Amino acid sequence: MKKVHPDASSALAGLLKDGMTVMAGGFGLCGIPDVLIAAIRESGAKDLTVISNNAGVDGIGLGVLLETRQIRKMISSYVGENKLFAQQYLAGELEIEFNPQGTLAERIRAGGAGIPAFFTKTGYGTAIAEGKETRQFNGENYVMETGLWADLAVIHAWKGDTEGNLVYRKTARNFNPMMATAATATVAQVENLVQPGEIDPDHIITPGIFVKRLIHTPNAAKHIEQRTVRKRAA
Amino acid sequence: MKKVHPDASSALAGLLKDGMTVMAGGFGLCGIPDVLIAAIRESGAKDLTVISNNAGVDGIGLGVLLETRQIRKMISSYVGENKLFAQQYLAGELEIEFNPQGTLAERIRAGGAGIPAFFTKTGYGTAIAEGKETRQFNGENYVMETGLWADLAVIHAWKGDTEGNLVYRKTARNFNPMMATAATATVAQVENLVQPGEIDPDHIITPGIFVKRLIHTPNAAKHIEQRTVRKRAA
Amino acid sequence: MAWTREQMAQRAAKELQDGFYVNLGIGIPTLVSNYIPDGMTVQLQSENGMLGMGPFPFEGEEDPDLINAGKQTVTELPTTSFFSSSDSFAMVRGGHINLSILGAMQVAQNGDLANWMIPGKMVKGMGGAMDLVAGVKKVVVVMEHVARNKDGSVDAKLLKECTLPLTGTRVVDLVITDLGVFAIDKKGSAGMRLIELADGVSEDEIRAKTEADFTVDLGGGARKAA
Amino acid sequence: MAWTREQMAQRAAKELQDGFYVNLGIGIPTLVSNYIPDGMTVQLQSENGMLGMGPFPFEGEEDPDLINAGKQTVTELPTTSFFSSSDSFAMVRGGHINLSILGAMQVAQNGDLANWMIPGKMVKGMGGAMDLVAGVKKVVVVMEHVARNKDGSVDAKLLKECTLPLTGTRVVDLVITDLGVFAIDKKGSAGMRLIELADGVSEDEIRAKTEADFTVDLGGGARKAA
Repeated sequence: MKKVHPDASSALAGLLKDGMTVMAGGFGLCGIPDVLIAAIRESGAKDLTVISNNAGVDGIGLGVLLETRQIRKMISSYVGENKLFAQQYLAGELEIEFNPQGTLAERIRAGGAGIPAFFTKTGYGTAIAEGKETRQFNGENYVMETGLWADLAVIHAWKGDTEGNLVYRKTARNFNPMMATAATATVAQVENLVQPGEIDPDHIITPGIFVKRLIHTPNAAKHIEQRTVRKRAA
Repeated sequence: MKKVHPDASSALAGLLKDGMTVMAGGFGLCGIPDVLIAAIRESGAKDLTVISNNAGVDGIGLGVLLETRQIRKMISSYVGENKLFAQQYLAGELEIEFNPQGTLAERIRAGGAGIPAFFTKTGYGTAIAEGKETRQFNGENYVMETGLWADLAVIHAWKGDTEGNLVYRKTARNFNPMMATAATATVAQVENLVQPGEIDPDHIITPGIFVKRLIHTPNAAKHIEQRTVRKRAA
Repeated sequence: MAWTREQMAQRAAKELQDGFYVNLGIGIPTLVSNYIPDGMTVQLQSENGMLGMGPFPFEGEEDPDLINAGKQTVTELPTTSFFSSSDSFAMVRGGHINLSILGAMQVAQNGDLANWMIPGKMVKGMGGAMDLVAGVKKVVVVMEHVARNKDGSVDAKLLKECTLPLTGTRVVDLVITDLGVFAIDKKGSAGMRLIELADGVSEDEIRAKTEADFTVDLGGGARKAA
Repeated sequence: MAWTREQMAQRAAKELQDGFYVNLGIGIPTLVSNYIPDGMTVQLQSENGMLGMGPFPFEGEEDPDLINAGKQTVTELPTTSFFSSSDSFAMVRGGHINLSILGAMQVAQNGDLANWMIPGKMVKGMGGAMDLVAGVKKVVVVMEHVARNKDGSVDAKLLKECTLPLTGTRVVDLVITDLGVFAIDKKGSAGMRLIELADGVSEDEIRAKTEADFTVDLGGGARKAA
């Protein structure tokens, strides 16, 4: 079973179709699978439902799929940084389902863990709970939320071996590990490709079982949304 | 906030009382917090409900709390290796609540994650589901299981820093990380005690927030339940 | 004289305790990290997957893989750990974070909070706010006492009931504004109490700018107001 | 001539496919790892928190921190990863494991499985068995065709309905006994089919030792039996 593919198009071959549901890792522009997203753009697959915490910014990340109007619906927690998103949404061309960030993360984790539904306090008594079952446990109110599953997950990792074992770097981990577990096929882009045994098995965050294919993207661009610095003491 | 204590008795001081619920990490005799268990024995705390995958073997692990009849009830998935357990159970001195191993693991994870209940396929249509709510999702049958929380969790880790950040070694990880998250107070015994910054922050499995106190146990005995070997080629 | 943003942050810092794990929202709450008392150890959580958040990096040392929940570049500390979003919100939802300090559009006298959307305006999303207010043990709001509209009029933000869509119900424990400090009995029926006045601010001024019912308990016994 | 334990394990190994992730129970299922065809890559999962399980260690190289779900000392491979029990069963319950091979006391013609307790005897617990049969995509049972009692009598183990407490309902896809192989339509209504006979075993012998209803489909068309 050869999991490593030479490029993003090859890694996504046969996995894309119109109307499918795609999970895309990343938080803001940190740890996003931009090379794989670019290949989805090239494929022209449309009417996509995309599950991702954010929608990228104009021209970067999922922003490039908004430009080509390939996304029909987003399931996200925050989409504030994308002007094109606002335009398309206000024009009725784009649907959005907001999930609280922790609920979104847990719904994805639940989907991957074979849990069809769970209860959470988050959002009780708010618009998010409308139409959802609520219930008391020990006198506290909870909302029932359901697991999420996608046809495809595209994720970004710091290092991966040819078996698909992955590790992440700093806050670029975010949604990537859960998404890897919650899709019929998971494709990873890794900054560093190594041989099995080169990653300490105690350090592996995503075991290879969750990764169907991977590509080596040593030169993928990284973007900073809010460059904040402090002055050096004189 | 000094988390490191000189010994197990000091680390457990003020945290033990009769009738309390204690989670104890480990699978079989692998990764068990035996030094902390010995201190619970010394304390004499009784009528304990103990949540642990197994019950140790005679004289090792939780077995030492059976000898002193400090355990009133076990919540476990498998207790086959302990003769004293069988004796006390058949004499009606000990209560047992069996949970499927994965359900037990997830109930603990849920307790620590603020999830009061979740649905699982495991055990549907079996004695485990009796008296529990069942429900269909997408035509499949599921059982509702509830989160678990303990007054105290005692766990074992390979390495910890003084902030309480922990890493585990090989299959000695098992139930320890979830239990760390699901108790009012978590006390860890670590084989190696280091300073903050000595563990790569990408490798930490249990962040310090979950660990109230820890002790350094460099010489804790390790036991093998089933010593299986293969022959070297001649 | 009302409190400045810095003074509000200083007041919020009094809610910190040694050994606390704290989540700070963007805006004034972020400033609180400048007022952690010497000798006190406080670890900051960033809900995108980091515990033990350090200050902004020196120029030239920004790392695109190291950001906070506001997408700002930050640094790590010796105590830092990284984890996934699901592990991060398990930490939040499970009640492991001691204190959340965040901004608000409206707070009701029963502890209801609104800070994520204004009907008719483009909705950006709630991010992690609903999870934080539902899960964190103690929730402190830091905000201007009133909202100033473009036409110069002002709207009360401390209300009998929130008029904006809620972020959480009965979630706020303490409100720090530029005019004073209010404690809220979010789980019980004792409602809201004015417990401190900013320097030079009178009860009358606060009463005039507050729609919510509140009692007054400025170090002495409680008195009924509004 | 019925199959030996080794032959049953060999037959079970035919269910492996390249790239499969597999969980093997104790007993005969463990032997299956000896018959993974050359050139085929199969990773073994151990539900106590390990993927990529290697063989038993050489004497003197046993590591107390490295055991399988049967508490036996094992070794790691270059492909190995370690994880917690909750992550391990998320993998199991989430349907990520391709194949589970395990033993049984009884199997019913609808796929019900009993393998964890005998009323009146000391109950040891189900361990991970209920999770494995509920979560893994394909479940293969390897067992003796009948149970031999101490008094020399035999009891059928392939039944119309299990009489022992269940481990799972409608979970078994394939049963390999010392006498033959049965496929079960666990989600549908087609019941159980005899699809292979062990060398020298007759349909009549199997019929005599099987309480369950089954059809016969030995490479040709299906025939009704029992």
